[in-house]
Amino acid sequence: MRRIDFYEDDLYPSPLKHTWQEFQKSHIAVLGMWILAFFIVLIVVGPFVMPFDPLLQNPNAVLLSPSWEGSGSLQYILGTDSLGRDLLSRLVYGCRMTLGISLLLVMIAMMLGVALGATAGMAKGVRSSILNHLLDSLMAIPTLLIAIVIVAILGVGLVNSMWAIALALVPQFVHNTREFVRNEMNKEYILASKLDGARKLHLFFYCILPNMFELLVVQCTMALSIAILDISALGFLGLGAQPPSPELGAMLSEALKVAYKAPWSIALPGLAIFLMVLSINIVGDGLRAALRNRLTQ
Amino acid sequence: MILRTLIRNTNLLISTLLILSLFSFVLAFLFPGDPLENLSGLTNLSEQEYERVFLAYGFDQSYVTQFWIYLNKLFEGDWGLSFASGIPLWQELSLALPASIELSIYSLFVSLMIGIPLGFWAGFKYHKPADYSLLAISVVSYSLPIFWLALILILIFSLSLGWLPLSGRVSLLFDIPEVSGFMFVDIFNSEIDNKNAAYISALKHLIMPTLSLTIITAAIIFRLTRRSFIDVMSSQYIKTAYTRGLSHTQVILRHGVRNTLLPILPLFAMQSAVLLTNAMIVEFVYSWPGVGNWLIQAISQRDYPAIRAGMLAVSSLVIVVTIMTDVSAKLINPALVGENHAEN
Amino acid sequence: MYLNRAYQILIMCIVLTLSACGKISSVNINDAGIIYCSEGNPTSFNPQLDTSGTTSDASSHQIYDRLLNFDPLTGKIIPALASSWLVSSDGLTYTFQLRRQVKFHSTDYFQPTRNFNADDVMFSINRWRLPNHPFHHVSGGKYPYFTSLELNQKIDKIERINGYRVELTLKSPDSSFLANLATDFAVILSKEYANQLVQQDNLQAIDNYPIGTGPFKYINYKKDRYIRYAKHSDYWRHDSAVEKLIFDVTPSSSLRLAKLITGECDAIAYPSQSELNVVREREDLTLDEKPGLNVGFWAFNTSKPPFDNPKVRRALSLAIDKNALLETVYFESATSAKGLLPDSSWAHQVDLIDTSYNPVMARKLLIESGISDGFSMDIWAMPVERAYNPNARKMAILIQRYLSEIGISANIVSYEWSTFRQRLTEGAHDSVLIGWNADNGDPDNFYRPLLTCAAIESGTNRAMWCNPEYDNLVNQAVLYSDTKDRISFYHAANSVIAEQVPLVPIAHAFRYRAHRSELKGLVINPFGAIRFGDVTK
Amino acid sequence: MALLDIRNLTLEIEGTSGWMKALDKINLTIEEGEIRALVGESGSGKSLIVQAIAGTIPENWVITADRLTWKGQDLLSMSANERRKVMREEIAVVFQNPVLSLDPSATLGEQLIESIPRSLVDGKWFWQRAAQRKEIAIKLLHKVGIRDHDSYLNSYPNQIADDISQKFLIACALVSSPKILIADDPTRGMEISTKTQILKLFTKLNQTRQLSILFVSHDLLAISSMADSMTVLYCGQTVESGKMSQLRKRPLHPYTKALLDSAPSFRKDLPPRTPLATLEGSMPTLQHLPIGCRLGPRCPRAQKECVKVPENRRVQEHSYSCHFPLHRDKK
Amino acid sequence: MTALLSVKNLSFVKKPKSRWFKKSKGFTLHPLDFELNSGETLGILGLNGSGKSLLGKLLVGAEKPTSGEIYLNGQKLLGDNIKQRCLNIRMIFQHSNESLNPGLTASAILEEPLILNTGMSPIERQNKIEKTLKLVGLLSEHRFFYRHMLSDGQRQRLAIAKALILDPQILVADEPFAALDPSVRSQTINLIMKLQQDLGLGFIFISHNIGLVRHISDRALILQDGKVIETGKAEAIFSWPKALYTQKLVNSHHSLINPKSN
Repeated sequence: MRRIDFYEDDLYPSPLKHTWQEFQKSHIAVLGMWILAFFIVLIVVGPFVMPFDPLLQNPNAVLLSPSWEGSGSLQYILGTDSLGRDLLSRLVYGCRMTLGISLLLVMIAMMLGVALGATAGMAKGVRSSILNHLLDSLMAIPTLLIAIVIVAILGVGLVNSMWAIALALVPQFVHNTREFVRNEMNKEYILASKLDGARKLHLFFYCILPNMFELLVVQCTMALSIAILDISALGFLGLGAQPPSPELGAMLSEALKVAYKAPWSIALPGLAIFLMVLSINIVGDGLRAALRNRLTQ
Repeated sequence: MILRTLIRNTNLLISTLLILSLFSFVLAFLFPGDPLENLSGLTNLSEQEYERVFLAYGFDQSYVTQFWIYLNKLFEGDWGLSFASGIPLWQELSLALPASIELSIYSLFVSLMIGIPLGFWAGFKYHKPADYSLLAISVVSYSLPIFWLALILILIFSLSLGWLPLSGRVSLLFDIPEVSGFMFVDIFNSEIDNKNAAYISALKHLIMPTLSLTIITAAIIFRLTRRSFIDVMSSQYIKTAYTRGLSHTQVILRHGVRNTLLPILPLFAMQSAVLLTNAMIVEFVYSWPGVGNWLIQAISQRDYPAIRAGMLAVSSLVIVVTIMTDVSAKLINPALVGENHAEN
Repeated sequence: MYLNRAYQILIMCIVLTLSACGKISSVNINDAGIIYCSEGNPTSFNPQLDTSGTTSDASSHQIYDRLLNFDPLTGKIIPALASSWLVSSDGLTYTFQLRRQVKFHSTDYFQPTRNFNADDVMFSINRWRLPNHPFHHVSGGKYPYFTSLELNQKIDKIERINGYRVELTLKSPDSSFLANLATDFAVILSKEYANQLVQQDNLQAIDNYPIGTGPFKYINYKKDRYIRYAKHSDYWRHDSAVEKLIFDVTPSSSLRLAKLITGECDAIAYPSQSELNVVREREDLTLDEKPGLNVGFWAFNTSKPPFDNPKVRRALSLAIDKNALLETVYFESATSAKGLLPDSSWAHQVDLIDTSYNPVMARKLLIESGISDGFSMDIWAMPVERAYNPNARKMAILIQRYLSEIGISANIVSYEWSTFRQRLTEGAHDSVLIGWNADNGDPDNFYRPLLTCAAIESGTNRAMWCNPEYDNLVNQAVLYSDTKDRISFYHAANSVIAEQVPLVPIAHAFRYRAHRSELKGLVINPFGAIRFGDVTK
Repeated sequence: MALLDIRNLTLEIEGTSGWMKALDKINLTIEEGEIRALVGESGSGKSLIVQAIAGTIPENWVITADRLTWKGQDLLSMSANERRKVMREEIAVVFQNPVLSLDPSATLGEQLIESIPRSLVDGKWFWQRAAQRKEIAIKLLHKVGIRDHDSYLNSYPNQIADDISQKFLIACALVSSPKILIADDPTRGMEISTKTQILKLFTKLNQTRQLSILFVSHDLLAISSMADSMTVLYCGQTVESGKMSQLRKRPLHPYTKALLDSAPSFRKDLPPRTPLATLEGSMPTLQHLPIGCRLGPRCPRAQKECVKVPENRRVQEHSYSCHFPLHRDKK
Repeated sequence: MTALLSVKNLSFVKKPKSRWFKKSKGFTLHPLDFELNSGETLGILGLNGSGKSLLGKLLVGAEKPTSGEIYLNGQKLLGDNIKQRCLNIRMIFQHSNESLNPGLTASAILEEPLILNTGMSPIERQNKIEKTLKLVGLLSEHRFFYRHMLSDGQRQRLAIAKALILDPQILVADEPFAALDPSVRSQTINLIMKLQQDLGLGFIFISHNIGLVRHISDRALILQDGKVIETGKAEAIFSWPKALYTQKLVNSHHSLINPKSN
């Protein structure tokens, strides 16, 4: 719906609060946020409430089906895998691992990317264009390829795949920050601050960063969903986390061996990844819409 | 102006390719093992042979010379040999890459056919139930982990229903010589008796991998199109067009469609990297003999020359596609051609 | 011509447009050939060079024939390329009468001008027997099966009596000699082809572009993808083989089963033990099962410390619970192994005592041998499934768990199959989960290749274990032809193994093969590789 | 008879705190051949009136009027098709910010030519029609004062200057020889020489083609030279309306006076560097509309009665809505 | 007596560049001189592309002149000493909307120059902010407001407050009223004139609006294509323009004011 600029809302919230109000208008987005919050709570308190160690093998309870199916037992609510490990505990630890690592990676990538992007956005001339070219070429290399190269150099493993993904996430942040900063740098309020004698560091942290906050949050949600998908994909391909670690993608590829006997062991980890990514995407979409609404008002 | 765009982008292309080939050259030194072996792919050489290769690759000279020799070899098509198979990498790539390209192109095509019309439709029904449901479907489908999606498709269409085969590009019973790497072309040029059956077999093999890629790519394209269309339709010139007395159809066809598609064309190019990544994963699940599958095999076999060459080939491909799309988008977009104040 | 092309394009377009319309009735071309989903790449197409089942499967019975064969049902030795044979009374001289009118494959790289004769037999045996043979060093020059059995040492001479008669003389009597000639490895190559290759200076091709007398000839091979064979239309034995045979290389067992279900494969190797019930339950699939002549074991690299210490090895053997492994890895389709020999062997020792699960004892032994605070070790796990170990990785994970309980941290290492074997032969491992499939029913086929000193060189002794006492016992055993005499030697060898623990025997697995029910004539050969010569559809 | 006659036009918008009257009893008439200026500051509802006339008010807003007629026909009761026909043939609209009003991806020629309705070309074949269309387009360009038609017809909007774009839009608007041209702040942000050119064009069109013009702006400087009559808006209400000359000489409404006073150019008597007369405060937002006369809180002459909505009073052609008009107290 | 500000021989040359097949237009601001006394207003008038905005930027230090000097109270201003300059010469921008940071509250916006240029303690800063807000006719509550909560007029006042907070001697305003509605514009003009009187500010007013320039300037400077066409007392210039260009400008202005019938 069109809004007209002079009919302002009665309340005068700060930009952040305003975005938040807009965000809350979408029920789906709020629902997505609750699901995401659930996952985050799960990864924080999960280890304390889970009945089993994710690596604990019980040879007497191999490939139990979920409790609602024929051979399931209530002890293992979601059943067990081919080594008799509790699937529920593994899933919770898996979410913890996948989501936790993704969050970490996104944080690292964000800080790196914003720093680089801000430098690139504020730099002029040859330096900036060289940086831009390098970034463009880096962005063109598919994540998986970067991961393959890094894994080839350092060997298979979760930490190495994390490097790969962090590296692959950075360009997005750099790109967006660069665009944003470059845009802002042409605005008059930056010129005004410059005339106040502001140095670049001050300009960025005091003037540009407050305006960039929401953009960064949106960008983070996008990066987060990419990171989750990439980590689990690498785990699935056997390039990332290695069994027996309860990483969701690695669990999925392990489960392939018993696909017929235990289809739930394929369905559940996939579902967990899907739900996490879905909730993040919904929140991201909601934020983006809220931001757009706020800016067009 | 056009010339300028072309030259600028050719420069960009060449310098980026140069960076990539430098990167692949450096990789040979970063990978475990002997850089010379990683570059040439020759292993277990006798001392004399090693000496010969050592000189051929200029390893007695400076790194710059080595890189220069390496570049020359790249141009000549001598990309080294694969550790695993001993076959020239260029030859292996020229079969694996088309397989991936084929898969990507088909799914991109189908995605465009689905995503763009639906995007327009949803944009047209902005804030109506049709729009909301399409949007919801798109969020769901681009949140799907592609490997899981591919597995689920296999479970449904292959194992439960038995409709579609789950691996490869064509039934192995057809002995189709791989010449171009594009299956339909190869079938067309082959000498087998039962070509029509082969076409059908190839098609059936194509459906599921394409579908898994399409579900995700189409969702992305749908969202881009929808957003762009909504933005265009709320713009001043569309309102003006209405007050100029143009009919609804005229406004949408003449002004809506073109302006919707022009800005998102370069974004499609950005998607090519994502598409290729997804294609590589899909290849793995469906045992599609493409470059993704090939690279993942190379990892497990420690086939460093293959990883080096695959990295170079795939990223060069993406760069070329990205820049080409970018250039063509610029050339057909008058708003960009006419710009006098292009940045940097 | 042009019309035809236009028509094809038309069909192509129609097919493309119809793509969304669901199931398209396909023209049935399935009868033309058999697709077998194999589990890995052969290292070459010459089983002389390699003991792996994958190589034998891909070549032994498809491309080649041997002088003798085992009857797959009874295990008796039956004539093949040798129509009859004579053993001298001292057991040293063997005379083979060769079959006439046997034709070699005619392919685009070789057209034979003569039939099979004694020259080919001489060439094939001399290649692995004589180090100065021009082909001996081609493709690595290692003939693991023959060297591990020391057959090359045992043969005194081999003589061409006439074109169709060959005489072989041994240095000492060997009761298992004929059986060895019937194994998958004793294939007959073409001398004429070898001559052609010498002229072309392309000796290597003999193992990669094979020529044999078997029911199928080689067409092409794409690593990691497929091997194509075509019917050998002049096959000497019969004319019942299908037109095409294709090996679809599919390392993942679940994928193989999936392909079997969708009909993309007609038969598959090593159906995963965990999913046998799926095959049993479906009517369109058939599961063949037979007790296998195999043993799966965990071998320690005794050339590396601390595994050179028998106490450490014993500790490790006590740390694992075999029964749990059997249950989770084999899904109870195997019997626990106490020694090397399976129950069905005539030399099986019933009263052999199994090691039991005893982590307390294990820890104690470790402390006794001076390792109180544990150490870290590698467990190499095969990347492929074998009958004797359907999921080495999973077993490795379980063992990793057991070892952590006695303070040992274990890394699981795995490479692509051919690399894996190559590096094993180099002795790069700490310990490895692997096993042995018997090539014939003779106990010697277990004892000799697995643990004798000679087998270190030939690369089948994964424990890198060399014990003169053991070697002596094994060598003595084959000098006698009476089974009772031989049994006593083998029992003595068993106690050496039990004392030294170079390896921990884990299981004797059943052999399984699954195929689509319309496939007829596929039988499990307990002594070796798969054969498609008699299979029809 | 008036071309366009608006009587008591009210527009209600649903906001977070209930329905709000964005336009409150607006009166506006335009005679044939007249140039009427519609003046108001931003937020006064000028653009809403234009939208109401053009029929582009969103469906969920409520629009009511005693009269909203075009040549006697009621626009509100028309079907969408009839309305579009009227819009196409008789009413033309030009917006502010010409560059945004043009499709950036089409040449000016394309956009001008597609505006030419089928009824104006009678060629049998499409190439004949195309030639005719081009001819018409060139003529139109000459009319709006663009001579170098060839280069401009093939240019894209981003390649040309503001005033040329605006002239193009005017040319587009003139294609169907409309009776009235509604110009929604067409000179906003232009500098003086450009502005003069556009205004001259309007004047010329008005004189040569008897084109009525509704000129919507807040810029008195732009309006006063060309308009015959003026209607002043404040906050969604019409405050005063009448002949330009009369209004300039003797504004009756305090707001009109303040508006005129704010431009020092109109006050030759004002010594340099003296404070300008202003109204205190600023225009209220839609949520905070005062009751009655909406100028009330800012009006220097406000009294108790101002909480009632002032009636629209007329003195000859001059109408105003004020309880305590200027110059009238004495009577 | 030295003038508050005196500009000598100030010029600026931007050469046309041709790099990578891309041409950028050059621009030349021919050398000019003028002086400004405290409490005085100088109007700079010109059309787009006349260089008037550039002149403003040169004065506040946003661009570096090619040659010439600027003296403040007889003291030479150095090009790279932003601090010295911004304590004395402050700029008011055309679009108050864009010159205020949307992500900061009014008090943060006002605090920024204080943090950067003074050693005040946080409490002193808050006092100063409150004082300045009152000076421009805003309430101290306004300091918690974000840009989008303020009306046009309030924004313009905030922009002026930001300019005044460092107690400058000279204000440079580039088209400060062009985007404002008439009544708000009048208010702002009155405010600036009042502040000028109260604080004795020198005011440089860049505009293309002849009426305004004429009303508030003491002296005027007419620019065309980087050249000074005419300069002198505002009243005199607009009543009896000498240069042809000035005459044209004045005439077109008159034609707008006077009804067409005249």
